[in-house]
Amino acid sequence: MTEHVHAVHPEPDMIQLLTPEGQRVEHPDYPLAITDDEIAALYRDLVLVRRIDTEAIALQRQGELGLWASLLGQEGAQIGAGRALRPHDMAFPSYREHGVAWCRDVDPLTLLGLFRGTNLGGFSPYEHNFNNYTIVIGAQTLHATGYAMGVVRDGAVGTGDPDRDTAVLVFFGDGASSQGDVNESFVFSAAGNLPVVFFCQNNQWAISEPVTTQSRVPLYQRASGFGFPGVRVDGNDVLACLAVTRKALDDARSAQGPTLIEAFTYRMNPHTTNDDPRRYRLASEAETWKLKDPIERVRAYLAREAAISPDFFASVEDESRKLAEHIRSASRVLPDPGAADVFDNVHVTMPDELREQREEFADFLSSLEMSDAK
Amino acid sequence: MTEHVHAVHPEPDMIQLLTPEGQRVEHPDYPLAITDDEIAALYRDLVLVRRIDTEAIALQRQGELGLWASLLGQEGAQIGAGRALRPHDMAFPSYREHGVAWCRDVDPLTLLGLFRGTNLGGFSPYEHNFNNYTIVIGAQTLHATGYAMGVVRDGAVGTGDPDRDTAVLVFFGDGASSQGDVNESFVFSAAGNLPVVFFCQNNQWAISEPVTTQSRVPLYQRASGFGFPGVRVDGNDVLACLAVTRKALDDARSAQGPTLIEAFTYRMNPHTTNDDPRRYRLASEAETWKLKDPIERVRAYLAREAAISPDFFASVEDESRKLAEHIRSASRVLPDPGAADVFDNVHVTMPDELREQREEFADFLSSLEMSDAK
Amino acid sequence: MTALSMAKALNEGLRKAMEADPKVLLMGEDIGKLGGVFRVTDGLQKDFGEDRVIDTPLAESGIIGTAVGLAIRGYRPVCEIQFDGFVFPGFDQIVSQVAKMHNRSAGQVKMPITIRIPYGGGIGAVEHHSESPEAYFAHTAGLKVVACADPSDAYWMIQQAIADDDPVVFFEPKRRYHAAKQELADEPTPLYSARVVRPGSDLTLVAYGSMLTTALEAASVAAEEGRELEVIDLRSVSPLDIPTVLESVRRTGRLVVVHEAPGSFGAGAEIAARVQEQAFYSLEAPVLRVTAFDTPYPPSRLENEWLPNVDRILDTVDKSLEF
Amino acid sequence: MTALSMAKALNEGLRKAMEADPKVLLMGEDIGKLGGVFRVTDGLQKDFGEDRVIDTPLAESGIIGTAVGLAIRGYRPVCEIQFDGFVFPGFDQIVSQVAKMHNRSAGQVKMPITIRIPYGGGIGAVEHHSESPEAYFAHTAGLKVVACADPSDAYWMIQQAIADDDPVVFFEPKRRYHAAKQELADEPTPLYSARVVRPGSDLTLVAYGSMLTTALEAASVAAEEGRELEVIDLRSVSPLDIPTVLESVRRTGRLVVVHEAPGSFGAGAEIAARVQEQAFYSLEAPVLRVTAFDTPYPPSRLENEWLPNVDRILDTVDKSLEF
Ligand SMILES: Cc1ncc(C[n+]2csc(CCOP(=O)(O)OP(=O)(O)O)c2C)c(N)n1
Ligand SMILES: Cc1ncc(C[n+]2csc(CCOP(=O)(O)OP(=O)(O)O)c2C)c(N)n1
Ligand SMILES: [Mg+2]
Ligand SMILES: [Mg+2]
Repeated sequence: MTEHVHAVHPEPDMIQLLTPEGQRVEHPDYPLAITDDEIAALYRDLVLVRRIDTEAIALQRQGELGLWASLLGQEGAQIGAGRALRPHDMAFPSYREHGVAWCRDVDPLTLLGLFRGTNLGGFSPYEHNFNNYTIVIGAQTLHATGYAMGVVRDGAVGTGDPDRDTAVLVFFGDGASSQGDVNESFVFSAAGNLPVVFFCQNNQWAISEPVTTQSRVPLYQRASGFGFPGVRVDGNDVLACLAVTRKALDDARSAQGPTLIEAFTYRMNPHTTNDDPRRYRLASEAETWKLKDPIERVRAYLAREAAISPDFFASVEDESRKLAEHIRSASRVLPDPGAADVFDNVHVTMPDELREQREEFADFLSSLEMSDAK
Repeated sequence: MTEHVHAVHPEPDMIQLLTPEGQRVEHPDYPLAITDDEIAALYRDLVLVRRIDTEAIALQRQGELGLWASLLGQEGAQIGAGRALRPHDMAFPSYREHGVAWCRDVDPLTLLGLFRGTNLGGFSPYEHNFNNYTIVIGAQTLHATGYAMGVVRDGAVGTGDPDRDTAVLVFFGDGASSQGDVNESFVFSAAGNLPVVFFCQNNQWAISEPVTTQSRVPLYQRASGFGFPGVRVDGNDVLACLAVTRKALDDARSAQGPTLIEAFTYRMNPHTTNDDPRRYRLASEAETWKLKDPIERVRAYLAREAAISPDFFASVEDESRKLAEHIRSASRVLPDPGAADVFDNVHVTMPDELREQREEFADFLSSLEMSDAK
Repeated sequence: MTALSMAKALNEGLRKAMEADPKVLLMGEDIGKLGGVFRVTDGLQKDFGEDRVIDTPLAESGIIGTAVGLAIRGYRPVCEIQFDGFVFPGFDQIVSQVAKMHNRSAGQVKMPITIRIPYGGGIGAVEHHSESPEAYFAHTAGLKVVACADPSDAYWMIQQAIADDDPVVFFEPKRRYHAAKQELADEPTPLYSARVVRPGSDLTLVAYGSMLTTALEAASVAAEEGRELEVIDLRSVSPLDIPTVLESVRRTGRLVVVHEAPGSFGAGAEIAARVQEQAFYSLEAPVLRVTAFDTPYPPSRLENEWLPNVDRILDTVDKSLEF
Repeated sequence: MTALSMAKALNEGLRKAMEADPKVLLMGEDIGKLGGVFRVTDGLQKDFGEDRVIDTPLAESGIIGTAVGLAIRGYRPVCEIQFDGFVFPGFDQIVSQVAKMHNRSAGQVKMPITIRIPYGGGIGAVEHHSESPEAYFAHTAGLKVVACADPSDAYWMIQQAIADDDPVVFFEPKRRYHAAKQELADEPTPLYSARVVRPGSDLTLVAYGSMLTTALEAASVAAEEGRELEVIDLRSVSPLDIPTVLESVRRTGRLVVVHEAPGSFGAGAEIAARVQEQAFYSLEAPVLRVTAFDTPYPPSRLENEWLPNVDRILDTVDKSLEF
């Protein structure tokens, strides 16, 4: 495989292992032993999560979802990071990490409830070691940090036992880097030398604000001032994201402490389906980034240089279509919430006064049903 | 004067211009043109603010103050920084900057009200361009940053006019460096290239927590990750603090943006008069730091190498005694607050409902006076 | 004069305030080119420049904290909090600095800061985008808290809030931003006064912000059934214009308070407490409240049922009248 | 058994909780070697180690936010906020995460977090060290809010709060930390129940936390003048044990609520609102409140006058009785 590797490297401070043209490049610090079959599996991930995204946007247009936060353009970052996790590692997403959810085996439909307005997340973080989405910008970085404190107290770092040593991976955006919470999580993680990896998807925009509104220096540099390493990776290069995240997670598990990864990528779509980016950015910007598409480069590599079965692309396409159908049909029958969903999980032990309100609300809901039935 | 300057430099990353033994050293980046008379004036400042501190502690012991936060050991940092300010610069203290207040010509008695419990600060920040003390850790760093935004909007930076260009200097501690607000102020200041200088007195302790609880790397390094320079200065060296702060303020005024200064010093006294440091640190630590006393080195320099009048030390001593007497007698007659002080400044325009409460309270106070009079 | 939506009326009000005083600045997330996620600041950066309409870094404590510094320097910052649920990272600066600085400095420093919060639900949003946090601010001495309910009032109230030398937390009912348009009144009502919006004799209905429309709807339905409800738009949650409420209650003998926030420890409690104290013998029934339940804001598919609505208001009105 | 101060009783309660469950952790500023500025955690780091008694960096949002993560990992963090006024930098994590995570996850994640807040005034402190912010938390769905009033209750309540799978904001009246000592009761009272501390027939006096002692003092004085006040220790501010209050009010016909926090939009308002609703015909006078005024906490030289005190309680009791 080494004959495919070229030594070109466009941006000196950005780790890249696969060029936009689909050429493997090597980086001394991030050797990546990966087979073509494994690359093909990543390709499948990339295509399928993009399809989930496409379907969700369509569902939103049809009024089936209230909102959707698209990951278009960020598939490489998310699949690279997500596939670097081991099952017992824990991941904390913000609200756009549908690709990471995919890598954690979270059913895409599970994600839709929040956007459809039938629940607020509603799943168990323990089932797939993937926390519920967090909407308050940056808050989850502290949760990840605290979780990592727990990991340390459980004696689950630095033992050398791969089934025991545990890392925590937390996602946030370029905008989030300005929040106090994110910086406090850097403080706590550095001071405690915690097994947490901060994965910042710098998609160049926080809604309408370019990253320059947040920082005048590359975001990965933030870490050094807190006393831990930061690295910028080509966020559209799934291989580089995989290699860089894997190393950071390894470091975390072996008690080397935190790492900040800045995945340099681009939000190709509006911030959410509510947004109108024509107000604040030029379409030409997206055109430029399209040339760096995270999927195209893997396809180019596979098509040109890998020994994969001839019907591979067609079979992924087929799988993608089936996934889309599944999402379309199943999402429409997502159960609407009832009184129980509103009251039963406010507390573990429901106070009497709330129980009375619950009854009142249930009565009201059934009175509506009765008048509907009339 | 250059014959006094030696090239020894104990800690490579810490700016020092006067050794603990009282020897001038030179630093290529921080040349300091200063006369012996000016150094003598700094000596006077140092002695007098230490005396204010001593008196305040005594007043607290006598029950005249509820509390006092001692600056002992930090005089060099505060006088150096304070004397670097120009009159129209603005300073934002936390709660320990009695030395900076002194440099701003704030009457020491003005500071006592807060600690005596007769007011909450109670002075005008405009009179001496020195804000009221801020007790919530780190909050004032954002105020300074916002003030600097205003300075920029007033066109008062980078004009080259020394009477117009304005810098902002804000004080905080090593513990404060962990607060979200402080890091957000770094974000805003860097992104806006604001004329603000962050002066962190790293006195090694945040109450009982050593600075290692907050950070595993030197605090001055924090700045670089936000995109502006950080520098560590010997905080017990008034000359170095003066030179380094002067340069940073000059940079700010000439639109070069923010600087973080870490003044490496030591809190010689308990955190406040309420604190008991025997619980958490060894007395020997203070003994070591005593050898680096900020006043002794200036006295040694002046006594050994400067041409000052023979009765200089005695006259400072005399002035110091008079200041102490003034504080002692005047503090006891600080006016107690009345109903007006509680209600009249809650709002600029008092709502009717509050006016009624004010009357009720005034009646209650006078009923007490009446029963006292009985 | 043409009729304006509430969003447009606020936009015009902000424009007027900026024209009237060069010290007025707007600051917040996405308020520049985007014009805010609700377009309330649409076009203002273009017209007043980036120095006066500031897209800040994404940090609410930073927004409020720098506004405090700007106020000390003599500016009048108007901070936009993008959604109600995102005011909390800035809560410390609001409660401990904005509310207290004037008092701390013995009146020497003014804090003419307006904090605009698009609040409340009913727009099908996700978590943290539909909160009604007014009671937290009303319970904080040093702050004034108001809510506009219609475009004309929004236009005037935002100007009055900005002109006030005291800090004002300004709640904008986001679900009314693009609802009914209205012509602007020629004159403002005093900012801290309640106003009788619909006279009636059988019962007093007090509401503010988003709930005023709902209360008026309920009153219309009740009128069809022969019950005349007097509807009061509270406008200011703190200070409370209790005299206006009392005057009405002394006539009607009955009071129902409506708000979107959960009921317990909400603004309705204070109104009930004061009215029962000051009009004890006038009340023919206890003061009743129609509020959201004491739960986090629900998934949006249930919000219309969870929020106070005409049905629940009418039920409660019946309860009061039948007491 | 020897009598303990409240600080020592809390210390013993924390020790018991840590012994009972290895997942219980303490975290906060200066709680290790120093034992907290009030010595409530004295000796615990020595006995349980630095991994279980954690001196955190100086950042309250960080303390609460990492506690959330620890709870997700299965721990039971007990966070100490050094002083009431410093809870606000952590307010967002409390209101948007601690209070909502269980609900967000449809009950899959528990948040057994206890947030200890030494609160209230009367100790001659400087600004931000004497606040009573309980109403903010009581108005937040998903949180439980309690306050202890005497050493024995403190000992038991802190253990009950830590054992509760729900998040509890635990208010400790700091001015009672080193006041009267008391022997520990053998059994706890249920955590969310109010308790009649002094029976009486003429009027019901409800208080909690620091004000219980003051209310009892007032009741003693009143007794000398022949008025029998029934004193109820509320204990839990949210949920409210209104049944116990109602039972009393139905007997006495009069209610006065006392708390340290400013009155407007405070906890007393909710109690008044519920009682007038649920005991309308039992009340012979309006529910009255004795609270601090609607101002920031004053300079400490005036705190004793500004805070509710025996004189003001008795004045209000008179007002109620004479109504
Ligand atoms: C505390 C807070 N403030 C504001 C918002 C509103 N908001 C939602 S997403 C967003 C921009 C986030 O940008 P970034 O962190 O770069 O993430 P991205 O959306 O680009 O993935 C904002 C301001 C929020 N969710 N939370
Ligand atoms: C937000 C907040 N949390 C906690 C405190 C209590 N407190 C007062 S001073 C202090 C330590 C501050 O340490 P540092 O920043 O190093 O300043 P120093 O006191 O050493 O000058 C703490 C925790 C506070 N004032 N504000
Ligand atoms: Mg982004
Ligand atoms: Mg310190």
